[in-house]
Amino acid sequence: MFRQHDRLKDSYDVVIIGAGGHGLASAYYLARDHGIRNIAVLERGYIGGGNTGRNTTIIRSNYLTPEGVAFYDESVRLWQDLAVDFDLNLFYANRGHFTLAHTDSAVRTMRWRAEVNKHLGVNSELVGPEAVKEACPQIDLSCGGHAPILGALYHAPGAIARHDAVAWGYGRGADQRGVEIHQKTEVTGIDVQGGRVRGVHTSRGYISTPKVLSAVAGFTPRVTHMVGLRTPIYVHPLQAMVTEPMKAWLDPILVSGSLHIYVSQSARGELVMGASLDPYEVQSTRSTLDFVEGLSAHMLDMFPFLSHARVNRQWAGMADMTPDFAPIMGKTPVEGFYIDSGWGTWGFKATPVCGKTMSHTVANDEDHPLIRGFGLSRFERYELTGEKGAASVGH
Amino acid sequence: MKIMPCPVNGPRPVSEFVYGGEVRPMPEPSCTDAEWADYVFNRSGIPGVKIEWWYHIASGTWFLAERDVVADRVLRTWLPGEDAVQGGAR
Amino acid sequence: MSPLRSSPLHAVLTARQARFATLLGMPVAVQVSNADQARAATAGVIDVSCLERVGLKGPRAAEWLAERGVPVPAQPNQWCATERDELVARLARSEFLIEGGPGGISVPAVRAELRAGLDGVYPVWRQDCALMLIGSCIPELLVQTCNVDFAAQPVGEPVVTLTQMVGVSVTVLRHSLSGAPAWRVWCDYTAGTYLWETLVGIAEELGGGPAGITAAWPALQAG
Amino acid sequence: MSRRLPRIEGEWIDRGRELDFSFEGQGFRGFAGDVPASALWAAGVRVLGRSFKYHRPRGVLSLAQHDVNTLMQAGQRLNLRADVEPLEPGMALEAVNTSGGVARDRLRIFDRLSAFLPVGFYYKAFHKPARHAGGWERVFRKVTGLGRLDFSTPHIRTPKRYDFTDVLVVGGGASGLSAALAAGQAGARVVVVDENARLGGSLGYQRGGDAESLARLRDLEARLAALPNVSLRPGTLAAGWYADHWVPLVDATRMTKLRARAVIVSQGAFEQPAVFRNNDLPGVMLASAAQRLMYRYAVRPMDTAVVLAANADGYRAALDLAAQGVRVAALADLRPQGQGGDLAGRVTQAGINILAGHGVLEAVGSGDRLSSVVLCPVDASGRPDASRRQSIACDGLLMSVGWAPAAALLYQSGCRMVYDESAGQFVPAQLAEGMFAAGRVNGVHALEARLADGTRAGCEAAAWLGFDAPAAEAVARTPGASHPWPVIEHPAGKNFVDFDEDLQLEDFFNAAQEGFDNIELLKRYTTVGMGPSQGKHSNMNAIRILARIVGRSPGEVGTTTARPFFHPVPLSHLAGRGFNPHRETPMHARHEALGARWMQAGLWLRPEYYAAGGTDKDECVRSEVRAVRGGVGLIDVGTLGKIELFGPDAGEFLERVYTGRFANLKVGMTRYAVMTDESGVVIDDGVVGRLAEEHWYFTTTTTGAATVYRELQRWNAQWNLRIGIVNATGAYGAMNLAGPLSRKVLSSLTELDLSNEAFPYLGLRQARVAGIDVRLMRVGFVGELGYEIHVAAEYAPALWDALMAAGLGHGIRPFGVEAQRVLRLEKGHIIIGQDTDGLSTPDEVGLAWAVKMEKPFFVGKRSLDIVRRRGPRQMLVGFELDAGAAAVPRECHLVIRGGGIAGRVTSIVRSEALGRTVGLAFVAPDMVAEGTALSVRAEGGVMVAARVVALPFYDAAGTRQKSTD
Repeated sequence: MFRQHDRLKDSYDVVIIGAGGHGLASAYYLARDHGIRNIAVLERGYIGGGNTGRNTTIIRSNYLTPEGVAFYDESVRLWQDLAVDFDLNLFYANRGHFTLAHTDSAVRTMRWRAEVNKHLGVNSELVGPEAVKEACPQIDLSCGGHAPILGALYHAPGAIARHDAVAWGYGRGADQRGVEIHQKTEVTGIDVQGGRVRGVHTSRGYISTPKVLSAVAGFTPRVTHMVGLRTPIYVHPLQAMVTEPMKAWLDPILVSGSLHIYVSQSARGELVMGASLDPYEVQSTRSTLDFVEGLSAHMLDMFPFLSHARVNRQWAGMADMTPDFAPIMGKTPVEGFYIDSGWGTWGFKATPVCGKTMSHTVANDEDHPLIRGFGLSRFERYELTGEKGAASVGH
Repeated sequence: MKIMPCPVNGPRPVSEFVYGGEVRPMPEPSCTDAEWADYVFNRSGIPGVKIEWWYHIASGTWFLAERDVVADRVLRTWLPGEDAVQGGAR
Repeated sequence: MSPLRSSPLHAVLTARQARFATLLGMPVAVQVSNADQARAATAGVIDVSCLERVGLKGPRAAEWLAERGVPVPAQPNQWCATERDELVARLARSEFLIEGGPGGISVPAVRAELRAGLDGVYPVWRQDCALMLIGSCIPELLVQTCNVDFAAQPVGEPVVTLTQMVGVSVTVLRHSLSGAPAWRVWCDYTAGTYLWETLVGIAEELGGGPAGITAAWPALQAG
Repeated sequence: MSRRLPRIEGEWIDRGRELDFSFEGQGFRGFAGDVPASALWAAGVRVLGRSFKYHRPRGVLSLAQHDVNTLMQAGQRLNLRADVEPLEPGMALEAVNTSGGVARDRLRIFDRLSAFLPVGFYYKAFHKPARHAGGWERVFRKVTGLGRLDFSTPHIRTPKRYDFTDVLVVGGGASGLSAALAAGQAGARVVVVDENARLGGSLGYQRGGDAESLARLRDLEARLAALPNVSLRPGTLAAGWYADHWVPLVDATRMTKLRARAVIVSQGAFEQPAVFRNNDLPGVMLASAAQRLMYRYAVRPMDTAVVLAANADGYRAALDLAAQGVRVAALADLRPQGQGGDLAGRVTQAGINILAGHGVLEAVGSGDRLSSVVLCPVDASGRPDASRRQSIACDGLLMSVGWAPAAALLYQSGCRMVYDESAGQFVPAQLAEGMFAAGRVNGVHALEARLADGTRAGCEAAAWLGFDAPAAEAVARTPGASHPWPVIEHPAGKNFVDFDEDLQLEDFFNAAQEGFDNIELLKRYTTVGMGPSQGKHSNMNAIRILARIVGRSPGEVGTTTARPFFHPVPLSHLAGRGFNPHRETPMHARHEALGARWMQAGLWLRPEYYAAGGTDKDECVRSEVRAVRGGVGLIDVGTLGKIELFGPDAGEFLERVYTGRFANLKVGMTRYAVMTDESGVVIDDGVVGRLAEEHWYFTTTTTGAATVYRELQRWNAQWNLRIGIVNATGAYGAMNLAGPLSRKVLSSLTELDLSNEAFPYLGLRQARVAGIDVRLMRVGFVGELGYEIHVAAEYAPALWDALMAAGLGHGIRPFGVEAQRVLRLEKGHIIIGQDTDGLSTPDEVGLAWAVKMEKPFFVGKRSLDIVRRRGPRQMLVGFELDAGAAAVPRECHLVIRGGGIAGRVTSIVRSEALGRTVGLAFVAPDMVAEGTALSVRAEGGVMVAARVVALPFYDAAGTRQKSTD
């Protein structure tokens, strides 16, 4: 599926830091759509070993702001064709996505999202509890009596996919087009002279290159630090857990902001579950027991019959968060240095469109129209995106 | 669960505390807009040892902690303007 | 005229058909059921919110109390008793809670003089849900509700603990009541019913339950 | 016929207590102390389950908590581990992964198809064209998944417990017990846990045909019993390790969260299967599994056995078989030289034929069970010589080729492991602080050595904690305990590496060819070790195989990370009782009695409205509104944040934290206050009152209370102003007596002069009402004459009663949050969080008047400087629907202009008092002019016409709240 390269070349047209979904997708589209093939993708670990392989694989586009919706909607469209593109089954499974509202203020927020979505042609509806019950007859709508479900934002296109396969697919596609993927190759510094990128120092030597794309999620601050950029990004762990396999019963993807739950059932029959961010900064992927305890308690509020189901495994990823819950993408004050970051807890679903837009941005040294609202400079200009407007849990 | 050594209440599970973020000295209001925006929005996201605000809920105590955010290891804690107590609860 | 003070637990204790009598201007559950004594022997949860309290804080609070002849615990998070057996608890560093017994509270100087406008001394209006926990199974109740190793606190050491219990901020201390250990728990008035219902639920599993105040002070039988 | 052995010393079963149970509908009998697998094996049942992918028959493999192929359904309990869960009377067991029963599982067909289902096949299949992918998934989901949920299963609430100790010993075998003894004797508080029903580990079943090890166990137990500071907890799983030695201990009834000061990991090792053709046939099992069958459950594992050995343990197992009357047809030893020495001598004396340098070419079955094995010579590199094969009839095959350390907790604590070539396993190289390891995890396998290693670890842990313990020197590892290549290739395959996931040797070669040639990628692509047993019997062989493929050593290939849990844990244990804290105002019972319908506001329950006999919600709300507009109403506003502020610098403090001026506020007056964060965004509002020169009292929003109080404390931790801040939110009850008749009601209860002159609008007074000390504020939130009354919580119910009684003659009505929303909206008052969003500045929501930029400083001022130059993003305006509007929009319906989104409705109400529908909306900055036409898209896309109008809608002159009546 991938070639191995025993040595790095002295120079590349583009160096991409991070062989996760975003980095590999960017490499893939650079090679496929922009004819740039002399590319090195540098990965300190292994392909898809970061958040790509740690997320809960939810795909949706029911965001709040026009720029957000347009962006994710393009992503959802791209997803549909990937399997054919890659000749690989990504287990893309359209399940439908409910964001549950347990308070009337949450209902208002869901209506807001639904209205913005519909206006922009995205299939979202504010639905009542009965619609949730219909899609998931087993649910306890009162959630144990202390968080009754008053309604939900229903997003029919909501889907899940096999996360590793996405990285492999893009990796193989890029590899076939001549892109070099170098695993176990850590970037130790970025050579910036006169405000422009000259090259990259790695654990395997120096590479000269005019363009560097950073697509490293939780490691973004380490990389921006190498070029002397300060950003609003802060890193908190996001944890997840999975049960033993059980026979299929849960079709839709359910998200509850109040109960801090998002859950779907994988094709293998495991319940894949996540909650909200950890409450404080940790730049490692350690797990905590509090997370499992809290999430389990809330799961039983919603699904009391899971009492005997067993949690098999838990893990964590490092989420690169921003103050307005929107990514930071595009060009930077450092010439030739581009970032695709701030993806926090929702980067997986944007993998294809990030590849598309970032490859355009890198190839033409000009921000793609879809990402203009996401530039780093928006903070200095006090022009934060409206996703902050109503920040409910959105995975 | 992680243990946080509160300078007043002693070692306690971290669930008794609220994280207050890294300490950021406020620039003079006479600073440039860019400097102010940098203060308001930007963070030092780089890993390593940081000085942070922490708050013990039950006693309403704000204090400072020096913590390695990679190992999630508290090195010392102290009240603003006072001496540190050693962390790393055994 | 009916008493003006009301315990945060008045409704839940009424629902238990408790027998009330007025104490310190508040209807107090003197007896909850015939099982009070048995419950108090295993895991009794007693409402003592009626006890009178004075609270104060500030950088000069300690010395201000001392100047008025009130014994002051030397260290933060310690407590001591006045000669009239009133509790003086030092909450964290510079906040104090003084609580009288069933006979009321004295510390007259403090009550008379505590007001706004003092230098470095600020009144704290106390309105607590106050519980007394007694019985042989209370240590088990505590390990099911609070992540603090109370068993490791040496008996007789006047420790005050500010912590969380089943998700509520509480002040906990252990003293002795006619020779037996008694745990005291204070929480916000408005969190009282939740804390009480949760603790009582667990106490009942352990063979105890809610008990009237006479289980703590039989002398109050008269009511 | 039963295959029970005569009573064996140390057996776990209680022959006095027989249990009836069923498996797949057929009745069986076992003993208390049995596990389902042992009882069924004793009854001659060999097929206990079907495998995950190919639905091959599977029987006993480990009897050590990773026989995932024999997961069973027992009523509501799913994925029950038949190899370890205690057998219970009346259990109705079924294999989880069959279609039509374990015996004739229709999905057996997958086994024949297996050639077409190579590893990763599902990535390559069924996705063209793309739209079929989803369809394929539905098919796939039908055949995946193990146990079945019973949706009538109740929410089981198990109590959780906290516990504390000096030393936690995980694993109560030879090394663990001797470690506990050493640490305990040094004076440490010790807790010993072991996941098995009884302590002792392999001391109980790896007997090597004699009574020595059992005697050691009894001796250890006796000496531990004499130590009151040591707590022994069998049947308890240490499910994981978390920061600062926080370890969840899971037993049948609950989870105990133990805080240890030091942890000793002595969990031993998992015996590893050999990889050869048909190594999964029922009857092929790990040597330790056969030993467990015999010594725990007194079950004869087989009549005739062949032993495949590559270490001394295999020879002891052979002796155990012989001692229990099992005929051992042969012992094949993968090692060219064999074992040799005394042990080999004893085996030969037992009449067992030892074939050194031999391995199993394949196991042969008939009727879903082992019938013979084919042995052949293997050379040093593991290559078989099939030409010299010999077949031996047998119904059992023991595999004893090596071990993998049970090091999960060590990994989770950050321990670095290295591969020890001589021991043939990974061993700890760098232990985390306070972590200690003993026994097989250290590569120490010989009995005496394990005991010594345990003593060493116990002493070291105790000494590390400051107890006085003798120093003990390190113990040597056991060479050759694990064979480097327990793998024999076969052209026909079916040589399984991962039994959970049905992964065969060839799958690994295929994966490597695809480029998945590092262990993490290999794991993800093949899913090795991702099944319920978490790779306990497969990861080590996977590493050995990958190492050989890429020509490196297992050490260079490295291991994958071991995440919690060690074994799966039920959600009910993790969830515990499920505490859900909530708060009630002092009037809660009053509201209940008055028929309140509750709504949640953060932790609070608040009356949304009061249900009055028969009428619907809207009518109830309307009549509550009418009461306030036309008479008098009473609302509980006790959930508001309430803060008392003392000290000479209090005024200065308020100037800094709120946008307005307060230092100049007169005693006895109040003022509306807005709070912004450092970016200039509105985060809270309230009313600030001055009770005395140095005594202030102010309110915050209900949801903001805790945060505001906390942040105010933080600011002063930096400013060190001479102030005292007291959070009085819970200490004060509060209610708003509002309406034209409110003065009449109040005057009947107080001496206070309530005239406008003596107590003007926005005034603040301390007085006695109904004999109770209160604080009175004249506020106008609902736009009528009104008094917000704050009172000590314990007096609040009495005050409420007094007001309701006094109001009786005036038709007083309690009113809820919903009515208040209507009233305040008619008055044009905003609600922070509803009429603002996470980016709203005061200018954008009509609060510019409350911002005093001339102040030298306030939180957010510098940002507002910048933002004001930038200009607003949107503006909040009042609007009213045109007469005859097609529909009534709801909150958050969008304002549309030129096909684009120009804003949204934040609040809207059909106002009886005004006779029209009015509301607040965010609109583009150029749409604020009065009379500007708005077009709102309502439910179903209906466009509704509205106009921007001035605020407030109701009583613009504000005469009502200043009324003199």
